[in-house]
Amino acid sequence: MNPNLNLWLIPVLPLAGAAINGFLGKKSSREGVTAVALLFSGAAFAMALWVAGHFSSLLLLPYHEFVAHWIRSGNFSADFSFYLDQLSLVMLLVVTGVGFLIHIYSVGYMWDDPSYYRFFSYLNLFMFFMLTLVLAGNYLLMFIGWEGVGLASYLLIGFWFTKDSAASAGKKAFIVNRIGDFGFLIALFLLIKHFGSLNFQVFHRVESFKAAGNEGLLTAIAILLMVGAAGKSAQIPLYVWLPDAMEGPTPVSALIHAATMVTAGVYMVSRSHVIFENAPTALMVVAIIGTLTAFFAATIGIAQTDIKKVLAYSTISQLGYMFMACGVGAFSAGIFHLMTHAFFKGLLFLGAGSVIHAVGGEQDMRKMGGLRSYIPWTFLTMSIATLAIAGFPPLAGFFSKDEILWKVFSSAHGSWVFWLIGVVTAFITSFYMFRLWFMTFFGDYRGTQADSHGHASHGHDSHGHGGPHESPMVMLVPLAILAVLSIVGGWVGIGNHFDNFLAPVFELPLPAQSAAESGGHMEFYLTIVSVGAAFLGFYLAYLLYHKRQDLPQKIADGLGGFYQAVVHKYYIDELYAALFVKPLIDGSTRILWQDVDRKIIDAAVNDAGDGARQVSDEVRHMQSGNIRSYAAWIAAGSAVVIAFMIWMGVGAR
Amino acid sequence: MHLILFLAFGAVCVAGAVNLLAQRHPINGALSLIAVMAALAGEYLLLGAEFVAAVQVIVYAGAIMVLFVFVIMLLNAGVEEQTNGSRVALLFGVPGMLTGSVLVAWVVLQHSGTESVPIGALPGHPTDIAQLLFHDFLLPFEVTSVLILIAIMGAVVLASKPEAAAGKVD
Amino acid sequence: MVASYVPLSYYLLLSGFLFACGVAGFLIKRNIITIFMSIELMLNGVNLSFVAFAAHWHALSGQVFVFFVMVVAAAEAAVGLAIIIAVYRTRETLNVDQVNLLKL
Amino acid sequence: MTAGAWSPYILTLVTFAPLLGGLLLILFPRRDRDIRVFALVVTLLTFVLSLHLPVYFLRGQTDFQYQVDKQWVSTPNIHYHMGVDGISLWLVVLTTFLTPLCVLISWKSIHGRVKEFFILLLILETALIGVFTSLDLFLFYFFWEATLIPMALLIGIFGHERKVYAAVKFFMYTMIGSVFMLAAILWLYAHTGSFDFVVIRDQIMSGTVPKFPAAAQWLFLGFFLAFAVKVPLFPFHTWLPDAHVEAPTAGSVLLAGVLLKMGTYGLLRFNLGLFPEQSRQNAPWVMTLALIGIIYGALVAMVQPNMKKLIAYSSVSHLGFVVLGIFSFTQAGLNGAMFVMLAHGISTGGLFMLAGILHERRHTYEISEFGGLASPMPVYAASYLVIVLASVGLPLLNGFIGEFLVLSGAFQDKAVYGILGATGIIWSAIYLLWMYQRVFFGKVTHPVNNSLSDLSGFEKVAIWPCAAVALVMGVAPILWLAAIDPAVQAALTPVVGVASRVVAP
Amino acid sequence: MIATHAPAFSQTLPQSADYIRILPEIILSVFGMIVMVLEPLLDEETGQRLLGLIALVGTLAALGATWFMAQAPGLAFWNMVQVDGFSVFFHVLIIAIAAVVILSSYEYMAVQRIRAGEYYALILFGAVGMALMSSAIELVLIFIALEISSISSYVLAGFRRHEASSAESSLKYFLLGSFATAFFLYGVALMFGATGSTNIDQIGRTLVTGPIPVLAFVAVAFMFVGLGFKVAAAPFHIWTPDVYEGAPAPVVGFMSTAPKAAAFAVLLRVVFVVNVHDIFWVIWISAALSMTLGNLGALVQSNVKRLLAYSSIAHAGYLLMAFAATPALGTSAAMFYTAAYAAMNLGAFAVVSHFANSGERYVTLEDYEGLGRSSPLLAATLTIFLLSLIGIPMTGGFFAKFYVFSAAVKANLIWLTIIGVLNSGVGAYYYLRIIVMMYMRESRKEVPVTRVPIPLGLALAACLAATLYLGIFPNSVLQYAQDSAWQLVQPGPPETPVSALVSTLSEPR
Repeated sequence: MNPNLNLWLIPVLPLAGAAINGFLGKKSSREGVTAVALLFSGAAFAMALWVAGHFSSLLLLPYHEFVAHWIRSGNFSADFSFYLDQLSLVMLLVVTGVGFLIHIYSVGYMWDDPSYYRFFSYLNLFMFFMLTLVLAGNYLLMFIGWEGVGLASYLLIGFWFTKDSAASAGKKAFIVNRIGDFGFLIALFLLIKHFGSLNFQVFHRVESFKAAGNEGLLTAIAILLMVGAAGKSAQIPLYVWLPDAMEGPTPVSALIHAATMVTAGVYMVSRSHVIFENAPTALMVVAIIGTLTAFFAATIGIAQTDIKKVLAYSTISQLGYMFMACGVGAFSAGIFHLMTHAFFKGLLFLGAGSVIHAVGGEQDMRKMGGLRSYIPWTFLTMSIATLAIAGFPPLAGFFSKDEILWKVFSSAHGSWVFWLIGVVTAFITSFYMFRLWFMTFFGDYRGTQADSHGHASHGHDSHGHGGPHESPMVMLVPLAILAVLSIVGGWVGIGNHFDNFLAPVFELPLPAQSAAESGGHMEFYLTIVSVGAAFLGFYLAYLLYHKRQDLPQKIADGLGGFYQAVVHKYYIDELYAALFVKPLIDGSTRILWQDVDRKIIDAAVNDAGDGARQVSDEVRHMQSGNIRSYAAWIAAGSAVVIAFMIWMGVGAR
Repeated sequence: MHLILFLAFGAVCVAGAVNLLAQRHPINGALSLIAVMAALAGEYLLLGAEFVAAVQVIVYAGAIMVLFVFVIMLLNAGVEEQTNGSRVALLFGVPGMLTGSVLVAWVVLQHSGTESVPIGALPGHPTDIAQLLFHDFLLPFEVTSVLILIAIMGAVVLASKPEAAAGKVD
Repeated sequence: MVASYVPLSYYLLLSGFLFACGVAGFLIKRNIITIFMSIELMLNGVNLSFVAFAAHWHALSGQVFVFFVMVVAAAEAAVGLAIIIAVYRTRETLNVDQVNLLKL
Repeated sequence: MTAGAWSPYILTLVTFAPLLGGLLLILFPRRDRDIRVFALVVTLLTFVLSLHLPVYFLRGQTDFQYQVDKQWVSTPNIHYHMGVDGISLWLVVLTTFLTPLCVLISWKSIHGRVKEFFILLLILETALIGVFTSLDLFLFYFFWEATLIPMALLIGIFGHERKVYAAVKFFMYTMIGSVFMLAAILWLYAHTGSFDFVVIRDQIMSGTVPKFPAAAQWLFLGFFLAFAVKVPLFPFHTWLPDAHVEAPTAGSVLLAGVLLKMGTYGLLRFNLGLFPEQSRQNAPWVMTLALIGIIYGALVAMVQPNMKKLIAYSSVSHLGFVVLGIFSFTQAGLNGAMFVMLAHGISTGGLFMLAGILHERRHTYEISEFGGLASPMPVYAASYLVIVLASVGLPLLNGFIGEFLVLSGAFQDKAVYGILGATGIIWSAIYLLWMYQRVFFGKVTHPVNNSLSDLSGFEKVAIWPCAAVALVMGVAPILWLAAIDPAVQAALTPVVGVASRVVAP
Repeated sequence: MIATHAPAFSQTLPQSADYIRILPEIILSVFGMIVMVLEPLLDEETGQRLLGLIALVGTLAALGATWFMAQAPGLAFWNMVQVDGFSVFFHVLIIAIAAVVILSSYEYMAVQRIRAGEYYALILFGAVGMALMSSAIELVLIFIALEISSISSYVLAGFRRHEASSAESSLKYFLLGSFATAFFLYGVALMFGATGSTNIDQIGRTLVTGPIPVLAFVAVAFMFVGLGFKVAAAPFHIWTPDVYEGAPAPVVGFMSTAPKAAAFAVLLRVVFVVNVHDIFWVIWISAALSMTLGNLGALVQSNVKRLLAYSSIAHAGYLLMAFAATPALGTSAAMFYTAAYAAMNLGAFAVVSHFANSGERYVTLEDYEGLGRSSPLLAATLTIFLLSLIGIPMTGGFFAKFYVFSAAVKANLIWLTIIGVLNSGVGAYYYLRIIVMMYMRESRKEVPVTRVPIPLGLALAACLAATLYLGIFPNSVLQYAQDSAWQLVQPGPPETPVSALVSTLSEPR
């Protein structure tokens, strides 16, 4: 029998931290808050490591841990039960590890913020929900984490709530996620209706269910799940919230909107891989969505000038890669990229944060430049991350992206179209990443101190100080660690170690050597192509943003309308506003509230009352006050009565 | 023979009643009403109710109508002016009255049987009546005293001059 | 001989006619006293049918009823006339159409 | 078991303790403080007493418990028959839980006529408890009507600008709605010779009621109309916003927290219990109305400029969930409906208290009057957020459990119901978070708001229990469901029984 | 086909039992005379008190007497009166009403400067008539008693005769009243013609055997007109508002309860003993009309007395529903209703008369604004009466309505019941308006609030007690009503025709 791992502690520890900081943080000192926050998130990380250590000793996988009853209704039940297998272990390590690092980083980044304690309480809260999501033993518990991380991101995006844009962004994130959750919920209802349970054990029954001719239902379930995933992982059409989410403090962007939360969708899809595998149509949908998102977001990334927005769109695009992988049934590849992405994208954000920190809250890349001399460490780490994401070997990004592209090309569900788009995207990715790199660190500094003061005013985490300067150690250490991970993180993929590790989860046949042999050369050529794409991107960026800095403007003018469209993210936000938001609000106000509620229903009620009064007035006029008329009423009435009675009497005999 | 008498008295009744409606001056109305009562007394005689007939003449025509005439004199009520305060009276009341009476008449003709009433069929001897009045109907008879008491009191209360009442409380 | 007897229904018709006249008087006359008199007319009509029925049923109680009706009529007359006087005192008129303070 | 000794009396005690308190209060001198304290003591005592019910309640047992059945009037055969099952049990506790909070929340806000206020409040509490505990139809109607007057007076005397209009509207709406129920009850009595719910139900089940099939549909409608007005279901809801906006805080809390539940409770207990077949037949349009209520209420709430109106319309939406769940005739649906009732009682009650607190400080409910309040009153904002999230239906808070169960139940009944209903979770997020943003986020727009004081001690004591309970209900719904589930199952059996007959072709 | 009395002269004299069976009436009339005689001997102030006291004692003595009366059930004075539970019930009710009215008139007398002697005497004598109505089974006696009660009410209505309105109301009441009486009388005549008897029992027996002559139908119609007028049932209700508005407030309290109760008693006997069941439809329509017209008329009234007048019409309608029901149930329900209605309506009018102040100046709704503040106790009392009139639980009005409705439903009068419940819903509005005025509005006008004198307080307390008692422990009264109703209709005439008749329409469709 399995040893008891007390998995429940892992999420609960950060919760405790959140509670302590939330209730007592206001009183206690910054140091105290820091201690609590780091202690509990660190403890979670340590525990995760310990679990990983004991993982091999687990006799039967997946490992179940029942904690307590939660909902019992009739024969339906959902409990607080945890579930551990290779997949959740990977996620567990990523979340706790990166999370812990970012906690450390935040200590430095948020030190001067007035509501320091609130930030860490939220951050711990997020950890709690995220870990619940990862370790959940059934969909409903997963849904708790699912919505919970949404809440946390709502709180953290709106952390500087005095800034309207931040507040709105938080709200937007929550609501868009809710739309995704709507799909998720419906999927759950379908599962309940047809499987009677939400525990992951239902997967065992999927095949038989499909055999019973219910593939259509499975497809529906899968697509609905995908809707949920699309909301959480910012895929088309629900990606709009993520760029806005950059209103939050940069560590938040790093943790939630790059490393962990946004990948929840990928995790969920992989978790439900059984369903997807049995619903090819759904798989196709996933693949298409992923591919499109990857390409689409990347194109937008080209034209962004806000450093964080660029990263945001790149995140969306990278998530697209992951779904692409899932869509072709290469879940392990998706997870692999998820992990590496967590490293380098986290690093990128933290680096960007460091940059912003350095230039006093400035986020516009056009006001940066030449920073490599001011902030060498940041520059170094950022460069590693950029190389990694651009897919230069032998960095992490190279392995995972290459894996995906290969799988996309080779797997049964894949096709060369996906691959092509993937490669183009890779090229674009490397282009805009190096664009960012050049604009930020090369050339000469275009920012001014006045700006930094100016920006200090709008509630940003800025402190008016002279000149760009390197961040404190506490921020650099996480950068360094992540940089290392961004380099070596991909090596686990060499020789399919990662695949094999996850194989039992995804029930893949261990990749037969024969397949490797046959595909060997092909894989090699493809790799060359993708790497070439990366180099091409680098060169183009070098050309446009370092060598001939006047060109971009020309090209932009040349492209004209299209360029504007790209700059304005294809006007998607405006489109949604025009299509959904405005009609909804106006319709509700004018038609529903003013017309239906006031003019129809309420009016009807009041009219009924007035009508009664009208009649009443008529009735009163019977009361003319004239005796003879009264007598007349009596006479007439009696006549009627008599007539009736006579009729009755005659009838009676 | 009786029929003729009946018709004669009846004619007087009808005439009197119609006249009551027709006359504009209360006095004339009162007089025609007296005529009606007298004629009715005759009808009672035909029905063999001598005692009733007598009382009819003495009490009704004699006492009550005198009271009426007296009041008319007292308030020297003149010819009534033709105001029309009520359309309802004409729109509903009169038609209602007519239909009602027609229906009743019809019922009477149809369903009350036409067996005729012989004269003196019911000798209303005062003794029999007294037997009824003071034995069987003793209680109502006694109770009428209360009725009359009330009537007197009411008359006193209502007809006495308001000043009197006012002066009394002052 | 029988033929010369008067059918009961004749009496009833007569009484009904008187009653109807009373009602009509109440409806069309304006003078309060006259209206009151038409009520008396109605009572007379009733009396006639009482007596007629008494004869028809050979039941004296019908006649006795007539006496009570007369008593009541007298009492009503007393009170009624007193009321009329009171009204006349306050309103200086005997026209019903002008006695309509209370309405609606 | 020690409960045995108490059991026959406990319900009577719980029901009439507040009334007794109210009567004693009449004798009190007009020293406001003493009156407040006394009222608080009484309501707390009632609450403690009522806790006896769940503590000694035998879980998993379907029939009524703590029953007391004495003849009250011999002819017509009216009984003082009280008892609770898993359905009414929690509603009673909800009532007794909310009333002390109402006393606290009114501590400062009620100045004039304090005595009358608390007397009315206590009488109201008795009437409310009575509605849930009485098993005799007559007794039920008796309490049902009895809730009307104190509530109308609370609104009309202690309300705001258009209080009279609101009070009269509330009164007439409910009055006219409930008279039809009276007619239906009378018919039942005339043909069964009893007012006892259990007796009548059994007679109907055994089909021994003369002329029943012909009349059933009308009886169903008679009951339904009364309850639909109270719930309020879509076309009958317009009294609610007015009543809420004008009512004093405590009034709104009890109105939203408990009075509305009278309607849904009635639907569940009587329409389902007595007319399962008709319930089946009428379910489609009833559920349609419920769905309209959910979406319509939410959309209208979204655009309300007035905080209390917004919450009021949100109640319309939430109660729509309840009706949807009830008429889905599924275990999950009914459990969910019950749970939403309780959850809505807590969270919306809390919301109204919070709105009232704001009104005390600024004497307005207009959302545009606020903005950026999170800075001057952080604790208030935090508490508000918790309640809002509970009401939005965030997992681990009470709102979610109920709505999830309801929707899954509705979905099992007919997918489209579940799907349309599920949009409700999006709407609620939209209107509540939007309102929250406009009130608390951004910069302080009106300088006067800078000086607003944060929650006072009393207010904390009033609000935090709500938040705490919301959390507990979300984490450990099992505590409630354990009692609800069997009762619901019992309530469902007849409906399921007729299901085969009705939906066969 | 033999007259009521034996043709042979029987010389028997009334037995003592006979006298006991009318003991209350005797006592009342005796006290009435005492009051009358004393009145001139006393000066104003002592007169007010003493006479009132004597009258009160008289009523209480009469109340005691009813107990003896109840001990000796049976016929008296050669089938003139019948003492049974039914008549005892109404005796108690009527005499109690008289007592309360006397109590609540105490203050009024002084304020309105009304000569107390005749006033109290008239109330006592009127009570005699009404009491007799309830026990008489001989149409002659009924007629006389009816006249006694009517005439006394005419006079009482005109008591504030220096007020034009009072005189007018008196005149209207008188003229229309005697008009209606004539109809009733004609009905009696026709009934006599149809059956050859004026004794209700005998008539009933005659009609049960053999086909019912059409004349009897006509007779019932005419009698219904007369009685319908007395109970203010539509379409013969139309005098009510004017008369009530003009008459002195306490008198209205009296008129709207006692004579009505008596008239209803007669109607009950006529309808259920002389069981011409086809009257059913007339009553059905009349009931529906009364409720609707009454409630609608009241909606927009601004004068409280007039408003209550309309409400009394509506209540007559509710009451008539009971008549449309089956005898046993209907009778008991109607009896209970009269009692409850008496309690609450008397109370309401007592408050109104106290609040009206001298010259009845304050009788409009506006005058009631803020009463809840200025005199909370009075307002609370009035509120309870109004709630009872609405039919809110814990009050007599609730059970009264309830029994009537349930009786109707039992008789399968579904539609009538629905009309009834709807009306009671709508009717709530105008009572509520008064409550709203008292509690939810601030007084704009200066209305003097005089403290409630003890007698009035007693009266109010009595009404309040009765209202609440009937609302919480209706059992005893209802039980009694049912027993006596049972006696009354035993051996009940076959009810099948009625049920058959109604079941045809009342199938829910």
